[in-house]
Amino acid sequence: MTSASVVGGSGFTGGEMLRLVAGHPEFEVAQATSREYANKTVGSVHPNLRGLDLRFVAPDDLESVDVLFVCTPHGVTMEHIEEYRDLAETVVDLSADFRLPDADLYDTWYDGHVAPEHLADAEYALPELNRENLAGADLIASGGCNATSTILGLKPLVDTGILTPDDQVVVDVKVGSSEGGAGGGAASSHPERSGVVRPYAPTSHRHEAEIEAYLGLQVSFTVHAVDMVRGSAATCHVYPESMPETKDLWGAYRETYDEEPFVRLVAGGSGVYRYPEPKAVAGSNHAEVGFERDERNDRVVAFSAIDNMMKGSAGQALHAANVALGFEETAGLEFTGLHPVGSP
Amino acid sequence: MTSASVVGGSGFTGGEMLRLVAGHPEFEVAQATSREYANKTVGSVHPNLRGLDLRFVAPDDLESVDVLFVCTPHGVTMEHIEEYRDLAETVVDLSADFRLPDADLYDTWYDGHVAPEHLADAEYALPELNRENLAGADLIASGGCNATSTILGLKPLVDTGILTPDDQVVVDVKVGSSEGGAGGGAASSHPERSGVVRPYAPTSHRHEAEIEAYLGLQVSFTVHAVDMVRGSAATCHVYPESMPETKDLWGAYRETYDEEPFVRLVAGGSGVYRYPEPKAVAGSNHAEVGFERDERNDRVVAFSAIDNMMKGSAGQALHAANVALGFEETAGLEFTGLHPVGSP
Amino acid sequence: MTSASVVGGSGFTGGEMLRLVAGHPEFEVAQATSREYANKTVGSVHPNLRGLDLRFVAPDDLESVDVLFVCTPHGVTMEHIEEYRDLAETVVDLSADFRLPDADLYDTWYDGHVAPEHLADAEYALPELNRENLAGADLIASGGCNATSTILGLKPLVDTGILTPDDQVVVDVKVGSSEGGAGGGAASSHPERSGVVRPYAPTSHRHEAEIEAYLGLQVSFTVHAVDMVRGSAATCHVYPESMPETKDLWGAYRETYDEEPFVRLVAGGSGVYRYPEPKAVAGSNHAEVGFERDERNDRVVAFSAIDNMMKGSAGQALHAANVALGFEETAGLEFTGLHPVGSP
Amino acid sequence: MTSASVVGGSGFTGGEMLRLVAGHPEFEVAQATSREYANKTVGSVHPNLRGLDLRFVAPDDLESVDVLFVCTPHGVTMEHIEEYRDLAETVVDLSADFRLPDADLYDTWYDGHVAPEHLADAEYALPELNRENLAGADLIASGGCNATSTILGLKPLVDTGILTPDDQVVVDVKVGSSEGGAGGGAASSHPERSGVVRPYAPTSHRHEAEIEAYLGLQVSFTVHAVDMVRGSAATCHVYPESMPETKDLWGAYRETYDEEPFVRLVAGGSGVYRYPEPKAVAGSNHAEVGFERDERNDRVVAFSAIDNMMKGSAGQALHAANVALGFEETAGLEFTGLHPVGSP
Amino acid sequence: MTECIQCGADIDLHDDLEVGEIVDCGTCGAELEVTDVDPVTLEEAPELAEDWGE
Amino acid sequence: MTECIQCGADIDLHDDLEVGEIVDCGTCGAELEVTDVDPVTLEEAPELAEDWGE
Ligand SMILES: NC(=O)c1ccc[n+]([C@@H]2O[C@H](COP(=O)([O-])OP(=O)(O)OC[C@H]3O[C@@H](n4cnc5c(N)ncnc54)[C@H](OP(=O)(O)O)[C@@H]3O)[C@@H](O)[C@H]2O)c1
Ligand SMILES: NC(=O)c1ccc[n+]([C@@H]2O[C@H](COP(=O)([O-])OP(=O)(O)OC[C@H]3O[C@@H](n4cnc5c(N)ncnc54)[C@H](OP(=O)(O)O)[C@@H]3O)[C@@H](O)[C@H]2O)c1
Ligand SMILES: NC(=O)c1ccc[n+]([C@@H]2O[C@H](COP(=O)([O-])OP(=O)(O)OC[C@H]3O[C@@H](n4cnc5c(N)ncnc54)[C@H](OP(=O)(O)O)[C@@H]3O)[C@@H](O)[C@H]2O)c1
Ligand SMILES: NC(=O)c1ccc[n+]([C@@H]2O[C@H](COP(=O)([O-])OP(=O)(O)OC[C@H]3O[C@@H](n4cnc5c(N)ncnc54)[C@H](OP(=O)(O)O)[C@@H]3O)[C@@H](O)[C@H]2O)c1
Ligand SMILES: [Zn+2]
Ligand SMILES: [Zn+2]
Repeated sequence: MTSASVVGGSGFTGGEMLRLVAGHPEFEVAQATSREYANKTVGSVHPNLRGLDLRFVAPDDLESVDVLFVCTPHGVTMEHIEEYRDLAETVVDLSADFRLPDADLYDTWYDGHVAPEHLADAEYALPELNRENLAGADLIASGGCNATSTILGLKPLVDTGILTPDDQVVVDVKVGSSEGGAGGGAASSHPERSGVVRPYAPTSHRHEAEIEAYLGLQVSFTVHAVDMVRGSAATCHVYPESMPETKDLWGAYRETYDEEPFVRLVAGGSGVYRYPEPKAVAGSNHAEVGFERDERNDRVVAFSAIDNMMKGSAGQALHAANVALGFEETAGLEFTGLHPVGSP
Repeated sequence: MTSASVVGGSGFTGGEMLRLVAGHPEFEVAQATSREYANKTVGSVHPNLRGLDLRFVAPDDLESVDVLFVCTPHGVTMEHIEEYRDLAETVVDLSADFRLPDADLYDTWYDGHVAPEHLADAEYALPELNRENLAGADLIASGGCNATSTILGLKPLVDTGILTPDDQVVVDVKVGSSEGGAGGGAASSHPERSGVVRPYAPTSHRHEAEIEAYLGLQVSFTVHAVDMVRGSAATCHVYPESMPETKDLWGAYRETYDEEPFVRLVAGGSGVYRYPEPKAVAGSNHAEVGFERDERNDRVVAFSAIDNMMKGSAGQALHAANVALGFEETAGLEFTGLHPVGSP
Repeated sequence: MTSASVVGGSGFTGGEMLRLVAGHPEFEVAQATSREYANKTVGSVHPNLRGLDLRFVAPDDLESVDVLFVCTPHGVTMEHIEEYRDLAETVVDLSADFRLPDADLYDTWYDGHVAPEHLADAEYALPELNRENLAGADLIASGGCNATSTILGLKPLVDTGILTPDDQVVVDVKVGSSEGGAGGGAASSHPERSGVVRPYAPTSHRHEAEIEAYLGLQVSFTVHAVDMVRGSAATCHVYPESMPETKDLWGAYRETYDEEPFVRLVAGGSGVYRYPEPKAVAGSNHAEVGFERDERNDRVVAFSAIDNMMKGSAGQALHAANVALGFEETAGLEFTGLHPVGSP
Repeated sequence: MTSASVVGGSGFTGGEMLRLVAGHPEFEVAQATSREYANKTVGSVHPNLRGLDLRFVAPDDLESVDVLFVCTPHGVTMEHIEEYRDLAETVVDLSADFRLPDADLYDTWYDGHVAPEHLADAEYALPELNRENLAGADLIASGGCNATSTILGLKPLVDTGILTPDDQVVVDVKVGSSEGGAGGGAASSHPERSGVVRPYAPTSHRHEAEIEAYLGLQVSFTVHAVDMVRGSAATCHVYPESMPETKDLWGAYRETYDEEPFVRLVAGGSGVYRYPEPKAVAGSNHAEVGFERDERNDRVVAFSAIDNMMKGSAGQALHAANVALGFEETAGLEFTGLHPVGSP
Repeated sequence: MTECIQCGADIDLHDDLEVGEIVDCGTCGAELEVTDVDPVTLEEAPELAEDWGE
Repeated sequence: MTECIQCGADIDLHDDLEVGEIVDCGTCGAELEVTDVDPVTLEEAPELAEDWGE
C-alpha cells in the first residue's frame, strides 16, 4: 500500500481528500492535520467519516509518507514547500501556490511567491490537459475549480481551432457555497447565502490567470454564487471567427473527450437533463460538457459542469496522483453520483 | 373605487395580481376566473389570500368591470381580445400576446397572431421605458420577466450612448421556478428542480424579440434555471466601443433612474449585498441595477435583479395600470421586501 | 407621529422592526443603534431598507423617544433597563429578559436576573393571550418565537378544557435559520446548514418555561433546524383525557380565534396547503393553526405555523405596541405573505 | 456473476437499484423496465447512469434472470407475483405488497391483497431485524422508508425492555421529496414544495402497520415534508415506565448495533453534527441513531436518520439480497456519503 | 451499427426496427426517425415541441 | 452637502466630522476618507481588503 497524509484535513477539500484516499484500493491514510481540531476524531468534523479510525494531528507532527496531499489556503504550501517535499516523494497541492507557470503571474494575480524555484517542478494536475507530463511527477498542482470547469468546456473548441485567441469569450460561472471553504463569514451564513444569485466576483477573478496560462485564451470571467453547496457550472459564450456546424461541434467534443473516463458529452436530447448541470455530477469526479449553436448571434454556447469538491479539487488531485503513480486512472473515483439528488 | 377582475386567477401571476389589487387603495376586486377551481375559494389555491372572501368563477361568467388583468398562457388573450375589451375599458395583459409591435414578429418568434389589428393599440407596460404613452392607455402589454430585467440593466448604457447596436452584448440570465407557472411538469418537480443550475433556454429565448424591439439591441441571450422560486437576475456582459470611466457609468445609471420609484442602484460598497440580487428585491416591485468595470477585458458587466412575479409581471402590470389610470404610481406597491429571507 | 427607535437595529429582528416601524402610519423612525455599523447606512446591512434615509448610531447616542424597541441578545436589556425606561415612555423588549413572571425562573432557565424589580411591570406581548393587560403598558416583553407558535397551537385546547395540565403533550418544533440571529457560527454556515433536519435543542429548550408560565402546561419540547430561513412550525401531539369530536375541535379553535385578526384556522380541506405551514405565512404577521384527530391513538395533533421574524418577534412586538398605544391593531401589519414562495 | 433485472427502472428507487447493482462486484445488470421510456437509454432518465450501456425494455419483454428487483408502485407486484417468481429465483420487492405478515392487515391499511398465498413466503428485508431469516430467502419485502427509520431508532429500547408496548410513543418524521416517487403532482412542484414544513400525513400513515408488525409497538405517527430531496428523519418521543440512565441508553444502543455495518450511534459530542441527521448519511446505506434524555419530562428522545433512497429502499433491498445470496453484506454499499453536502 | 446523423456516434439499434419508429441516439440524445430498415436509414424526427419547464 | 467622488451623489455627512474618519456614500457605498474638514474633502479610503465569502 502507498501511504498518504492530508495537510488541512479539517477543511472541505481536506475532508474530501481523506474520504477518497481511505476508499482507494492502493492507498492507506497515514495522517491528517488540523491545528484547531488536533487530537479530535476526523469523524467529529466530517460526519461521513465517522467510520474512519483516525484523529487529527498538529501540522508539526507530520511524519514521512509516500504522498502528501496539501489542502490549505493559498500561501501555506509555498511557505512549507521544502518541508513537504522532504516529507514525501510526491506532493499534491490543492491550493493555487504552484498552479501558475511563472513567478511574475503571482505578482500580478496574487501577492507574489516565496518559493519560485519550485514552480518549474510543478505539473498542472488536470489529466485531460496534461496527462503525459503527470506520469512520475513529484510536485502536482491541482487546478482551480472554476478554471477547471471553464477549461474543460472550451478545450475542444481551442484544440480544433474553432476558437482562437482573437475571439471574444465570456465565461459566466455559477458556484456553490463549498467553494468558500469551511471558514465562511457573514456572507456565507445560511440566512444570507440561501437562495442567492449573487455576483461574487464580477470581474478580475484569479482563475482568469490559470485559464489564460493553460488554454491560451483571455476570457471575460464573472462568477455568481447560487444556492447549492457543491458545483461549478461554466457557461461559455463564444464568438468563433466562422460558425461551426453542429456536427463539427460534436466532432470536436468527441475527439477531445472520447477516451476520457471522466468527461461526458451532454448536448440536447430529451428528458430533464439536456445540458451539463452540476447536480448530475455532484459527488462524482465526472465533468459534463456540451454546447448549443446560436445561429442568430453567430455564437456557440459551451456548458461545463463539475463538482468543485471532486473534479474541481480532491477528485482531480487523486486522478492526477493515480496518473503520477501509475495506478488505474479511475481507482477510487468510481462513484457515479446520485439521482434524484437535491442541492448536493 | 375602481373595479378589477383577474382572468387566470388561479395561476401564479394571477394570484399575485389578486393580492396586489386587493391591497390597493383605489381598486376593489370584482372577479377571478379559473376553469379548474371554479366555485372554490381563492384561498384554497393561494394560501396567503385566505382572508379574501372570493370564489373563482368560470371565464364565461366574467362581468363588466373597469379594469381586466389577463394572466393566462400565451395565445389566450389574442383569441379573446374582443370580448375582453368589451368587458373592460382598460385591459392589462400579462402574456406575450400584445408585447411585440408587429405581427411579423409573432410569425418569427411565436406561432403567429390571430388579432393583429389590436397590436397598434397596445402599450408596453414598463413605465421606466414608456411612461409617457401609458397615461390613458386602454390596452397594456406587461413585459416578459427576463426581458424586463435585461432592459432595465442595459437601458442607461443605451440611453447615454455608451452601448450602441453594433456592440457585442451577452446576457446570461438566472431565473426561479415560478417563471414556469403553476402548471409545471417533470422538469419542475421538486426532486428534479432543486439545487439546479440548468441551461433551460441555451439560445433562442423569445424575450430576445422584446429586448430588440424596445431597446434596439440584438443580444445573445441564455437563460438558466437556478434554485429559487422568485427572481430573474440578468448579467449583461457588454463591450462598448470605448470603455467608460466609473463615474460615467454612475452618471448614466443615475440619470436614467434617479427619479424612478422602483429602481435602486447597487454597485459595490460594503457588506454582503454589493451588487443587484434577486433576494434583495423578492416580494417587492423594486429592481436593483448596477455594474462593474472590467478594465482588463474592456468590458462592462451590468447586473439587474427583479422578482419575476412582481416587477417582472404582476407588479409591473399594476404599476402601468396606476400610470394609465392616473393613480399614485406606487399605490399598492409599497412593500419593500424582507431581510433576511431565504429563497423566496 | 409617534417616534420610535430600535436598539440592535443591525440584527435580524432589529432590521424587521425598522422595516415595520418605517411602514407604519403612526410611527416615525428616530434612531437605530449598532456598535459594529455605527455611521453606516441602514441599507448597507438590510438591503430591503436601502430606501430608508438613516444611519446607525452607537447605543450611547440614543436620544429620548416615545417608544423604544430593544432587539438585543438576552442579558442586554436587563442591564440597561433603567436607561431605556428613562429614554422612552414605552419600552418593548424582544429578548427574553422580561418574559418570565418571576426572578426564580431566570435562575432556573437562564443565568439569573439583574433587574428583577422591573419584572412585575412587564406585560407579555402576545395579544391573543394578554390583550387586556397590554393597553397602556409601558414595559412589554415580546414572546419567544417557538413559545409563540406552541402557545397559539395549544391555547384553544387549554381554554376549552380539552387539554389539562395532567395530559401528555409532545411539542416537536421545526425552525428556520434566522432564529439564530445575524451572528451565526460554524453550524449556521450555508454548507453545514443547508438541507438539514438537525435536532438542535433535543430537550431543555428555554421556551418550555414561557409555555408553562403562560399556558399552565408542562410540555416535552424538541426543536429541529430545517432548511428555511424564516419560520417556526410546532407540531403538538396531545393526549386528552377524553377524545374530542372533530366538531368540538373546530368549536374550540373558532371560539378562541374567531375575532383574532392574525390567526387563521387551516385544518384539512383541499389543495396543496391543508394544514398550517410556515411558508404560507412567511413575511406576514399571521399564524396558521389547525389540527387533526388520530382516532387510533387517542391523540389530537395540533399544528401551528408562524414567521419567527414577524409573529414570533418584530410583528408581535409591533402588534403589542399598537394595542398598548391604542392604534389600530393591524396598523403596519397588513402584508399577507406571498404565493408562490420558496423558502423565505 | 449473478444477473439482476429491475422492474420499474425509470422510477426513483428503480434508478437507485440500477446504480447499485451496476456497481456491485457480484451482480451484472440484465434488464430494466419502463413502459414510458421503453427503448430509451437509462441515462436519458437517470443522468448519473449515462455511462451505463442499457436501454429500458417494456415489462412484457422481461427475461429470466437470477434476481428480480421490483420497484413499482403499490399493487403492481401482488398482481404479477406469479410471473415474477417464475422469472427469477429471488424476487426482491421494494413496494409494500409483501411487507405485512397478514392479509387482514392489507384490508385494514391498504385495499386488500390479491395474492395472499405468497405472504407467508416473504421475508422482511431489514437485516438488523431479520438477518437470520433472510439467508436463502426467495421473496424479500423491502421495508418502508419511514418504518425503517422509526424501527431502527426504537429497536434498542424495545430489545432491552426500556420501552414496552404499554408506553406512549410519538414518532414525528421529516421526509424529503423523493419519497413521493418520480410521478409527483401539484404539491411536489418546485414552487410549492420548496422550503416547506408541511404536515403531509398528520395521522394514519400506513407505515404504522409495519412498525407495529415488526416492533410490536403501536406508535402515534406524523409525517412532515421538509425541504430536502433524500432523507427520512424520525424523532421518537418515548415515555418509558422508568427513566433509564444515560449509560443504560448507551448500553442498549451499543448492544443492538455494535456489530451492525450500517448503523452508527451519534448522541451528543462536539461539533456541528451531534445527533442523527439525514444529510450526514445521504447517498449512503448508513443509518444514524441516537438519543437524548429529558429528565424534566421523564422522556427519552430517540433520533434516527436514513437516506430513503438507500437504507430506506434500494440500499436495504441490496443489503438483504446480499444476505439472501450469501454475498459480503456490505458489497456494493461502501459509499460513505459526502461532506459538505447541501440538501441531497 | 448505424451512424447518428447529428453527432456521428454509432447507434446501437434493436433488431425488429420498423419504418416510422423513433429511436434516440445514446450519445447526443437526438430523436431519429427510421425511414428505411434495409439498410437502416435515419432522419431527424419532427420536432415534438416537447415542453421542458419554465 | 458634499459630492461623492465615486458616484457624484450628495453625501449627507454628520456634524462632528474629523480628519481621518471613514465615511461611506449612501448611494454607491464607497468608503471615503475625510482628509480635510473645512471645507470637507474626501478621498477614496485605502482598500480594506475585506473578505467577502467564497
Ligand atoms: N473549496 C473548493 O472548492 C476548492 C477548490 C479547488 C481548490 N481549493 C483550494 O484548496 C485549498 C483548501 O480549500 P478548502 O476549501 O478546503 O479550505 P478550508 O475548508 O478553509 O480548509 C483549510 C484547511 O487548512 C488548514 N489550515 C489553514 N491554515 C493553515 C496553516 N497555516 N497551516 C496548516 N494548516 C492550515 C485548516 O485547518 P486548521 O485551521 O484546523 O489547521 C483547514 O483544514 C485552498 O487553497 C483552496 O483554494 C478549494
Ligand atoms: N410566471 C412568470 O414569471 C411570468 C412573468 C411574466 C409574464 N408571465 C405571463 O403571464 C401569463 C400567466 O403566467 P403564469 O405563470 O401565471 O401561468 P400559470 O400559473 O400557469 O397560470 C395560468 C392561468 O391561466 C388560466 N388559463 C389557462 N388557460 C386558459 C384559458 N384557455 N382560458 C382561461 N384561463 C386559462 C389558468 O387557470 P385554469 O386552468 O384554472 O382556468 C391559470 O389561472 C403567461 O402568459 C406568462 O407568459 C409570467
Ligand atoms: N431571531 C429570532 O427569531 C428571534 C425571535 C424572537 C426573539 N428574538 C430575540 O430578539 C433578540 C435579538 O435577536 P436577533 O435574532 O435579532 O439577534 P441578532 O441578529 O444577533 O442581533 C442582535 C443585535 O443586538 C446588537 N447588540 C448585541 N449586543 C449588544 C449590546 N451589548 N448593546 C447594544 N447592542 C447590542 C447587535 O448589533 P451591534 O453588535 O452592531 O451593536 C445586533 O444589532 C434576542 O434577544 C432574541 O432572543 C429573536
Ligand atoms: N421513494 C421512496 O422513498 C421509497 C422508499 C421505500 C419504498 N418505496 C416503494 O418503492 C416503489 C417504487 O417507488 P418509487 O419512488 O421508485 O416510484 P416511482 O419513482 O414512481 O417509480 C415507479 C416505477 O414503476 C413503473 N411502473 C409504474 N406502474 C407500473 C406497472 N403497472 N407495471 C410496470 N411498471 C410500472 C414506472 O415506470 P413506467 O411508468 O415507465 O413503466 C416507474 O419506473 C413503491 O412501491 C414505493 O412505495 C419507495
Ligand atoms: Zn447522436
Ligand atoms: Zn457615492
